[in-house]
Amino acid sequence: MFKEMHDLFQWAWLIPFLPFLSFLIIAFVTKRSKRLSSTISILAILSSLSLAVAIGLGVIQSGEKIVEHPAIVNVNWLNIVGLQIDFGTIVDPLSAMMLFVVTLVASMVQIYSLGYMHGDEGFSRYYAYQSLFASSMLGMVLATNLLQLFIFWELVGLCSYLLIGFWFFKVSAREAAKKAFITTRVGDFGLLLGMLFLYVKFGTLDFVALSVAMNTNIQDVAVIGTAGYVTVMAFLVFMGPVGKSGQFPLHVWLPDAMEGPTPVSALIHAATMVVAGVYLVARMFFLFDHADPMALQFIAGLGAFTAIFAASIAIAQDDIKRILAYSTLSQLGYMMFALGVGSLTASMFHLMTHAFFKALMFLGAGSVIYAMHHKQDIWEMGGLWKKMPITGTTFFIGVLAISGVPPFAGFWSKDEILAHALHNGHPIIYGVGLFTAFLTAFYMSRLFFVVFMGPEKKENHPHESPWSMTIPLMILAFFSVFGGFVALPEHNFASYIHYGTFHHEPIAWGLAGISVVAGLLGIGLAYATYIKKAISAEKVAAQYSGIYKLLKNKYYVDELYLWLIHHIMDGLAKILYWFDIYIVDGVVNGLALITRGSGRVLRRTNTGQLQTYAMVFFFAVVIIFMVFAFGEGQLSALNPLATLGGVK
Amino acid sequence: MTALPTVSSMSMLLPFTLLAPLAAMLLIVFLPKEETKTIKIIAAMGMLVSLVLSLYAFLNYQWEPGGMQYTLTIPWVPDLGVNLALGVDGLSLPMLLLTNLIGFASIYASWNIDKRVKEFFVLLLILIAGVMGTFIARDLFIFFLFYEIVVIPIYIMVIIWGSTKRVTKEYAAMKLTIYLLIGSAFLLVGMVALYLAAGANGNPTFMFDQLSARQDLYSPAFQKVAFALMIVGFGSLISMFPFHSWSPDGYAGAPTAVSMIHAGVLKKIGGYGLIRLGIYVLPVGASFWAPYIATLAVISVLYAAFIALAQKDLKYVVGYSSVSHMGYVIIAVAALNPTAATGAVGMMFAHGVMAALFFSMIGFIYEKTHTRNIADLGGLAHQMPRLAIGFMIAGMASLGLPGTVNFITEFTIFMGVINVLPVHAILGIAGIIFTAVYILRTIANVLFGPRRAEWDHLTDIRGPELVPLVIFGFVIFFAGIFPNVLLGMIDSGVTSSGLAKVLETVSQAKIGGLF
Amino acid sequence: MIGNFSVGLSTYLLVGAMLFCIGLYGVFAKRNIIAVLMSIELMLNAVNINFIAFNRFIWNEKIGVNYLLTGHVAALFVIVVAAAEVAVGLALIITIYRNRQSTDVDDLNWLKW
Amino acid sequence: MFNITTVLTPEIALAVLSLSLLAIGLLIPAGARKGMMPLTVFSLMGVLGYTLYDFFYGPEAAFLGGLYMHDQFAVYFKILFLAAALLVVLSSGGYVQKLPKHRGEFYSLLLMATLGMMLMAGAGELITMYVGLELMTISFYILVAYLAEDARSSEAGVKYLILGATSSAILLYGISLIYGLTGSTELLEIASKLSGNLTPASLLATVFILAGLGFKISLVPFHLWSPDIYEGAPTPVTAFLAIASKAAAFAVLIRVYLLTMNSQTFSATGQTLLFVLAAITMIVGNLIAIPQTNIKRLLAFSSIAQAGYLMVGIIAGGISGIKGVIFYAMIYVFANMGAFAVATLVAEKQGSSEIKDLSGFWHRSPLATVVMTASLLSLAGIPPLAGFVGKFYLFSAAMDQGNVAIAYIGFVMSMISVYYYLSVVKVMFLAEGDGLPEVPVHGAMKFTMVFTMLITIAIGLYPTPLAKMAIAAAQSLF
Repeated sequence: MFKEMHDLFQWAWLIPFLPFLSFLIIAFVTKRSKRLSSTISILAILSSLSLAVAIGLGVIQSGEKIVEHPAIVNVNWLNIVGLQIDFGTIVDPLSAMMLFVVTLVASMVQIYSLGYMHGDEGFSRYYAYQSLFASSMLGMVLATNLLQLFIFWELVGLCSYLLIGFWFFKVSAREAAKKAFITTRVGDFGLLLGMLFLYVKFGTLDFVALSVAMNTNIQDVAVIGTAGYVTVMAFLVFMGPVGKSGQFPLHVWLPDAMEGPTPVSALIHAATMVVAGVYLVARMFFLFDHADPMALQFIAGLGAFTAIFAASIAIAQDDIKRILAYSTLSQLGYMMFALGVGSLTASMFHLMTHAFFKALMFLGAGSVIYAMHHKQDIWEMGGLWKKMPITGTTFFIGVLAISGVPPFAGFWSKDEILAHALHNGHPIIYGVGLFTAFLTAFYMSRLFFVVFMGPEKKENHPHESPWSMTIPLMILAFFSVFGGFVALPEHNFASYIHYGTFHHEPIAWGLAGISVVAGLLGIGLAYATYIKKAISAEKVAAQYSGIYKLLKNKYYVDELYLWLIHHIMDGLAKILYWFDIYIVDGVVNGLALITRGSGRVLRRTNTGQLQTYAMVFFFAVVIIFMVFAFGEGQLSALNPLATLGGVK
Repeated sequence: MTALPTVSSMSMLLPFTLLAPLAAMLLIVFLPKEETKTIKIIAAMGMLVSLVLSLYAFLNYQWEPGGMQYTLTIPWVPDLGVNLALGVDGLSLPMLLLTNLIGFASIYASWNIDKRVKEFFVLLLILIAGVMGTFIARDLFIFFLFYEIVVIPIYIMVIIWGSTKRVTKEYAAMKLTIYLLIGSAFLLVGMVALYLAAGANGNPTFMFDQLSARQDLYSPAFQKVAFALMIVGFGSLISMFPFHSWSPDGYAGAPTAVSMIHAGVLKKIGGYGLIRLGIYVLPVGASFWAPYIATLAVISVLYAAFIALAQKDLKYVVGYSSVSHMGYVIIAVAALNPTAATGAVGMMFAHGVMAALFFSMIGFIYEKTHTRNIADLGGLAHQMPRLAIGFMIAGMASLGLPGTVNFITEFTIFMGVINVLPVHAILGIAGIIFTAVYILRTIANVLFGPRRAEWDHLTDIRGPELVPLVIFGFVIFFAGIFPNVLLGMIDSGVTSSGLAKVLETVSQAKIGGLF
Repeated sequence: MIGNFSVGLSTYLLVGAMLFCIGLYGVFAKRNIIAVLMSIELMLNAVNINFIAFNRFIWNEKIGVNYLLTGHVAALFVIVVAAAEVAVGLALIITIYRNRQSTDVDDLNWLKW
Repeated sequence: MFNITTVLTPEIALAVLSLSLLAIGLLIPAGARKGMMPLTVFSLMGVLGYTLYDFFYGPEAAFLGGLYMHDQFAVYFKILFLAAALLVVLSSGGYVQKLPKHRGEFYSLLLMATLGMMLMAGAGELITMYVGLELMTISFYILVAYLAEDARSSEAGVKYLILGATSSAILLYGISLIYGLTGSTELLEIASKLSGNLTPASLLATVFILAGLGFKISLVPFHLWSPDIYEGAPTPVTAFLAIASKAAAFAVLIRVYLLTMNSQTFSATGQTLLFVLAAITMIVGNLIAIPQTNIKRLLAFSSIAQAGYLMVGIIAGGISGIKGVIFYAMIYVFANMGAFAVATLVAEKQGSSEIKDLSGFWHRSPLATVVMTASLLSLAGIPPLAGFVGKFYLFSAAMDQGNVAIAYIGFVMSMISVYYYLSVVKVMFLAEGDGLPEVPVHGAMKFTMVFTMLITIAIGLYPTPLAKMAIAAAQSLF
């Protein structure tokens, strides 16, 4: 039966291709008609969704086999001396899961956008970008080798650039888009290098071939060089995810990316693209596994740091979307350190659940913003629950999910991560994770209480969003509630997606209890602060004004980067330009000047006095004679008369 | 040994390709200068013929035997051993195609010229034909002949149709011309020396293949000197630091079509020459100089990228960026291995297409807004979406976005370079970041941002003006998505032309590696 | 041969050389064009002396033949040419005098640089 | 065996022609003198045709006891002189019409000069050479000062006279010394007698002769006269002076150098000294040309530089070197002639020869502009024009002798020369030249321009025929 499944899997290429087709159609044919464009795009993504579901089911049915032997289709793409690259599709549980998540969220978002983007003059363009994004994201998921993955990786980057800057007339959007692209480029620089070194050492970039090559040659110093070499490669490759998934030093772009339309933020900057880094690390996990342990240590540490770092910033933010952005960063940190502590399963699991509930919350926020006529400051909102019941409810589900309240999806995944952290012997990481969970619960519920509870504001007249927007919310809410159950033994998520020998981790109820408590504490604190006003947030802020400023200004990282760019980079640029004009070019012009000048000087030798000419003439003769004569002392005795007399 | 006249079924293909523009040129010469429309159409027709022919040559080229095809050899100056030898292989064919693509597009890019139309197109066609000739020449003398033919029309075109910005167009033109000519003086000396050395055993020749077949006649010392001369000559042509300072000024001064052709193909003659003549004929000299060239190349990559950050004039940005991109080509040449060589030629093609698109778009912007000062522009995407698309495509190609041909060629270069000159490679790759910075800044400041009332009267590009966008856009993405079409061709050239073998022997002598 | 006052080839050559140098000096120093012209004549005559002297002393004395007259012929040619030169020269001087009312060499400096 | 008259036909014809022109000019009334130009042209064409035939089929002879050579080398140069004369006459028609008086004598003097040059080319003996040289020079004295009313012209005449006479005096002194040393004035005999030993006297003689000829080819530092004379002289005369007299001097120099100077054992110093002279000539000529504002003066300096290039070939020696020289000398005729034709046109129509008078020439006379551009670029040695091939011959010959430095200087200098050539081109193309008159080109002038340009391009594209002739001529010397 695996056979016919395999026939099915061979059609996987259709999943990215259909959206691409719709992109082409919209771009070249139907961009005039908004309705047609959106319809085509949504149809395309929905058919991709159904295909993805089919493939997912196929994967589940084919069971163990496919875990060991992914269904791979390859066609030669580039074949020259010293560089052979294939393009193809790989179908295994990992990619199947990603396919499902991406197509689902993407289709939800596209449907949602019907309402949200209604009346925007760039409507068709928007859907074209959406389709392009979907196809490149899916292509990346299906990539069979690192280069192919990198290509789509960059393409999703491009789409993110285009969509962040969708309202390009807004200077802020324009700048944010630029920032996003450049920041991720820094990471890609490392990824590119890593790829090159990998190819140099192993002669292939194909995931399967690479892992085989590593397993066989890991001891063979001749091939691999020192273990340090692999570690170097691991770090280089990891730079990519750091940029893409907004890990600590390169996280700055993600919050600004919120300048884009909210559905975009939901799709790209919460659910799918930003987790590409996590996905890449998962795909390349064998590399990190073979590298020196410190590589994974580093990933875990960085992830944990990012998690708490971003969470702490989120506490002090006022913009609804920025809060969600920082929470995304923090959750990405979670996934990273899950990988770092060696649990591919947990990480992927959290990736999935997070995709559901974060997309949900973003779309919810979107519908709030829509209702508030594009106000985003949470303090200008309040008591929206009554006005927008569906949005409110679904959003609340999201909050519970992210806070890790059972039985919502977030609970399972987060718990699994924390459990692995502790079991694989990273107590500190575990502690950080736990505290982050608490913070997360706090700021999320803070957001919820401020926006939906509390007194209503007179000035705004919110109303529930149209169906096109609420239906996706409900669907996503459904997944946020039940998405976690796949971890239950009978569904056995872990037996599909894992690295190395599969061993099932029973849910440790004790640990789970602790994290649940942490989550509830957070919610409770928020309740006490923002509903009951038992604790005055202002007082706390005033008391620790230093820390508060620090958090509010995101630890001044942006300022630092700006300073570096404007003073160091541009300064250097100016200096070099000066050097180029006045030194390099100066030499050239100087030579020209000398040439012309010497001409001007030399022409003075033509005095016009013919007697001068005559004298010059004759003395030149004399000098030449002298040079000839004494040039090499060939005429010792110069006595012309005597020598002439010689003929007498 | 003057090669015997080879009879190949297709031997007249290349002459016709070369003569089509010249025929059009002659037609135009005899047209009254008022018939501007007809003149333009004839010019376009001429280029179209030549484009179609070269496309046919490209598609009909047999990779399997490879080597020089469509060859034609006529003894020209027997006492010098000069043959009028034409022919193309995997290395030159892409460049030929590129020349015709850009030539054809450049006609349309200058469709709105209204000043001295007749003279403009006459000179333009001569220019194109000259560039074409350098790439199909199999004889060094002919190669050089065609190369120098090109220089003077450019001068005249710049002084008449150019524009004065930071520097006057007269200055720019003179700088461009004299700089390249003096560079070519070095080249000439090297060429004559090579010719004499090769002719030592009695039968002089200029044929590339025979020059390289007579390796044993060149002492290592001689090779070093000769190659040094080549570097200066070709290096200043491909604008390698520190011989680059003509290029930004030149492009800034030149009219659009000239900038397109100059940055698009003319510059590539330098890289092509370095490969065809430098490596192929003087491998020992090449391997001696390679580390130094590589260093200079890396400097040009980063240095020019940084300077581009500080530019205020669009053409200067692209001018410096082309200097920076050429740095990659030179690194690849210095890496001395087949992969890198393939990448180098591929990169030349890719950059040619990209630069031409960029310059044509800038040309339209300048034509419509009468400014190239980035600060004065902004929000053009509102009024001119199609132009914005073209500009975006060019920009994205320039920063090596996957899916564009520029990415895969750059990648090939890095792949070839990384294990020979790792440090250079890493530094060079770091350049992609800064490239992204200045390109994105430019795009952001020119196309995006709030709508500006003063540009509301502008009309988007349409009709003939779209030709460059369509052609180049198509090529960029097609070759980017199916790289085998281009790189496979070049690869066959590298292997079949014997270049690979030469590189094989050279690479035995390890050069400036790290590992 | 110091103290030997026999008039030999060297004497003639010496005279010739002196004459030549005097003429040269005249060309350098004289301000009047006509004088310069005459100095040139001196130089040419110096040449003539050389020719004649060589002819006389080499052939007619050393070898003792009297019919090789190359030197004489040369001298004759020189004289003729010199005459022509002077003729043209004087004509030119007249024209320049007509134009500039001066025959001073220093005034001939319109064409320079 | 051959008969002297057949061999000497061109010379005789030219002598007769010039004398008869003189007579006709006196006899027929002033009104009817228009016919003289065509007459000159056609008779010159006839002679040229005969000489061409002579080159390929004529006998190889040295007669009158080696006094007069009739080898292909000589005939090659005769062709050159005749061609130059023909082109000058053709281009000068309109100019001569504007002359105040003595129109008839103009052509006859031109032919006299040509005759002198032919004698020089053929001379196998120093006195003959001298006579030819003086015949040429004296005719030029008159021609240079031809504009009797123009003070500049007569000043140039006087200057040329004084300096020319002085130089020829020095040349003669050298000849006399040679005669004294060898007892002969025949080159071959001199060579055999001089061979080997280098006495002070022979050295002095050599230097004097070198200087005398160096003056004619305006080799730095003997060049000072030429710019002034070129500027002052009537433009067609300048053209003839620049092209033909220089070529004639080269013809002589080659013979003398190969036979006498070469035969002595010069020290390395001597060789290097000559190289230095050649190098200085190229450098100085090109550098001073840059700031010039007068087209004739600019061409004067450029032709000084050209002399430097030619010297390189002579010093390189050997068949290849000589071939290079005489090949270049020929194409130099056409390149320079084109430029001077335009200069003549300007002088004729605008009565001046400042570069700024060429403003807007592109509008006023496209043909002239194109011709000027082509000629200048050929002088600069830009392919596909003839100059490139010529320079290639010269410098490759030099490099073949291992003199890379001189070749390098040559190449760089010729590229620098592009600078001032282009600045002329720039004026013609760019400047608007408002208020300046139209300059229609037709008749003989048009023919000259088109012809020279076509030849320049043709030789550049397919140099083989001329190269063959040059090789044949060069071989006849060895």
